[in-house]
Amino acid sequence: MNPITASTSVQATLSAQIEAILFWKAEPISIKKLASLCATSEEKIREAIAELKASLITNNRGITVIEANDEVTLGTATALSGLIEQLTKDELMRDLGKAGLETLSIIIYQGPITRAEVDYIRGVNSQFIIRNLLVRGLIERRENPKDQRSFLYAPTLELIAHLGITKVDEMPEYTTVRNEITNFKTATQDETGAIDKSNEAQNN
Amino acid sequence: MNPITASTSVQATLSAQIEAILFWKAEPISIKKLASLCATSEEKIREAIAELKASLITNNRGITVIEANDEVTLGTATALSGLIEQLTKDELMRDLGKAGLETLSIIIYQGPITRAEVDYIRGVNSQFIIRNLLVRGLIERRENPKDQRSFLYAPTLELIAHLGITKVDEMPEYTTVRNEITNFKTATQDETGAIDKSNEAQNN
Amino acid sequence: MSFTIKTQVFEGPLDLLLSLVEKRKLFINDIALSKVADDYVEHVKQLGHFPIEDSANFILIASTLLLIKSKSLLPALTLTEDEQQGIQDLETRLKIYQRMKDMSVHVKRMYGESVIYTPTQARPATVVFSPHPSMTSASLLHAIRDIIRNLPKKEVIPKAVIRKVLNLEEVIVSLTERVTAGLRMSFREFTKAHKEEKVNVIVSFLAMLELVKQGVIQVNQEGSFGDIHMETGEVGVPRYT
Repeated sequence: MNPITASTSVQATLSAQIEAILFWKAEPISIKKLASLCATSEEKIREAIAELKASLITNNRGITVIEANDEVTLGTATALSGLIEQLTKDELMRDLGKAGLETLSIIIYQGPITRAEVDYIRGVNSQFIIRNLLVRGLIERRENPKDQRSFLYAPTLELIAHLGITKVDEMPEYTTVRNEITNFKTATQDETGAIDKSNEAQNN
Repeated sequence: MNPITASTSVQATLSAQIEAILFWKAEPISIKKLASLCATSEEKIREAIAELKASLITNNRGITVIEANDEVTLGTATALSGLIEQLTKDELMRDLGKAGLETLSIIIYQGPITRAEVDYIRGVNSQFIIRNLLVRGLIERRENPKDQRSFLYAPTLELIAHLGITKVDEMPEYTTVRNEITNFKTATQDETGAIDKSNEAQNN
Repeated sequence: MSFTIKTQVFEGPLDLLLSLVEKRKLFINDIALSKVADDYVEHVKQLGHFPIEDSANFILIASTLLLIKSKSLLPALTLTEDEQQGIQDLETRLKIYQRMKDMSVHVKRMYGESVIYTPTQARPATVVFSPHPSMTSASLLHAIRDIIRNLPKKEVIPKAVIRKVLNLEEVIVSLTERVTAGLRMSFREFTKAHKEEKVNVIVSFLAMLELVKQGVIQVNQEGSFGDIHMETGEVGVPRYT
């Protein structure tokens, strides 16, 4: 461990650098990219982001950091959402519809998740509703490291921002529910067999 | 808007309100306009701006307030200007990859086109890619005569010249491609009205 | 029988099943599932027209439910490993689905309530025409061709096939005919003609149970591994118990 003073002073600069980059870019940027731009490790970037986040809160600033899927961006503080809402001309379509709400909840609480798993939990084909959520920018899809033919779906920063939270684990009961579901699954022996069955027609 | 949010937004300091507005608008705003947005006097706005400025400096933040001719905006801290300049250069050189080519091809073959339609055809949200293409001067945005709240995107003259053609319809297979996509749009639109649904948060 | 639930729109078979379980204030387990099996079948019949591929999902779950119910009625009935697994899976899915439904209340409440806004536009930067070398007519044509190829198509399941496999009514009619003609036949024999798919066995079984319920035929099973024999009861004089 280095002297505390030295390491904090280095991090303070780093968090200012990150703030400037995020501010200037005004779009989601990955931790990896930040590490390369600031010529440091992802580990240090994570620490600096946590520090920035804390400092923005402590100083009652008007902006906040939001995180999802190893990406970060800046947004307006939740305390100011009413003010900005009055200024924006865009009417937010708050109604997600029943299928949208159901699918979104599954992706928020269980993501990253494959479409086959979403179908399995809902008991119906989710192809069109997933496409609709992708188009609306509420979920994103990425490669599935375990299976090249399928994708994983996860909440976007946009969705996190719409929910007024800065990280997905701020959702109510997030950890409890995730653990519960893992327990349900392990209680059923060999449930993967069942998921495989719903894998057919997986081409989204 | 529920009462809790309303009251917290009142409690947010004036300087936080100003910061949020400037951050969100991403362009210079007059003191007068800020006073009317925050329902206070220009005097108070000036005080709050000074406060914000001081707080940003004291806390070594990455952003700063820039004032000129009774207008204010946020910018990156001068100490970080080297980093941002480098970032700007990298940004323009960066390969936008598959998403960039896809989006550009839709705007060339289908333009002038709204962002909602691009999203719908691609099946994913294109907000940031479109911003990038704009900054690079590859596409331009115009008023949408049919809908004041949205814009139409079209290739720039420079791009057309760069591609070695004089008009978009000289693109290979222009008519065929255009027809194929039009067929898709009319077929699915009738069925689901999905384009309408994806219209929310259309602010680009 | 409830008629209030009928007007509701269900997102899928699990949505329907969960609402039936919750309506009776039951915990999700095999006892609860056997209790709601009849309600479920009744509702599926009333739902009528859903897309053919969804109806397959509804009917598959109906068959599992009736399996659970018949096991509770005929404890001697031996279930295969697959069937046992199917029952456990259904319970798990329903439990997960229930938790997701609970959580969707939070999502609904929070979505759009206090939005964190991101900037409406990029920071003012001077526009410099900067095409990337990868942007050529050929690569752009290639990109748009890719997009066209990937435009979504409905996942069409041939209607005729599904109809043949899963039409409950037809199975009931055929079973009724054969039972009334032959008076006595085994369940195993009946399913022989349809053995390609497990689904068929279940649907046949389901149809049989339907007939049992309507009092058309009676079932007896000789020993736990024995065949189930069906014979006509008082045809045309339904008995309700």
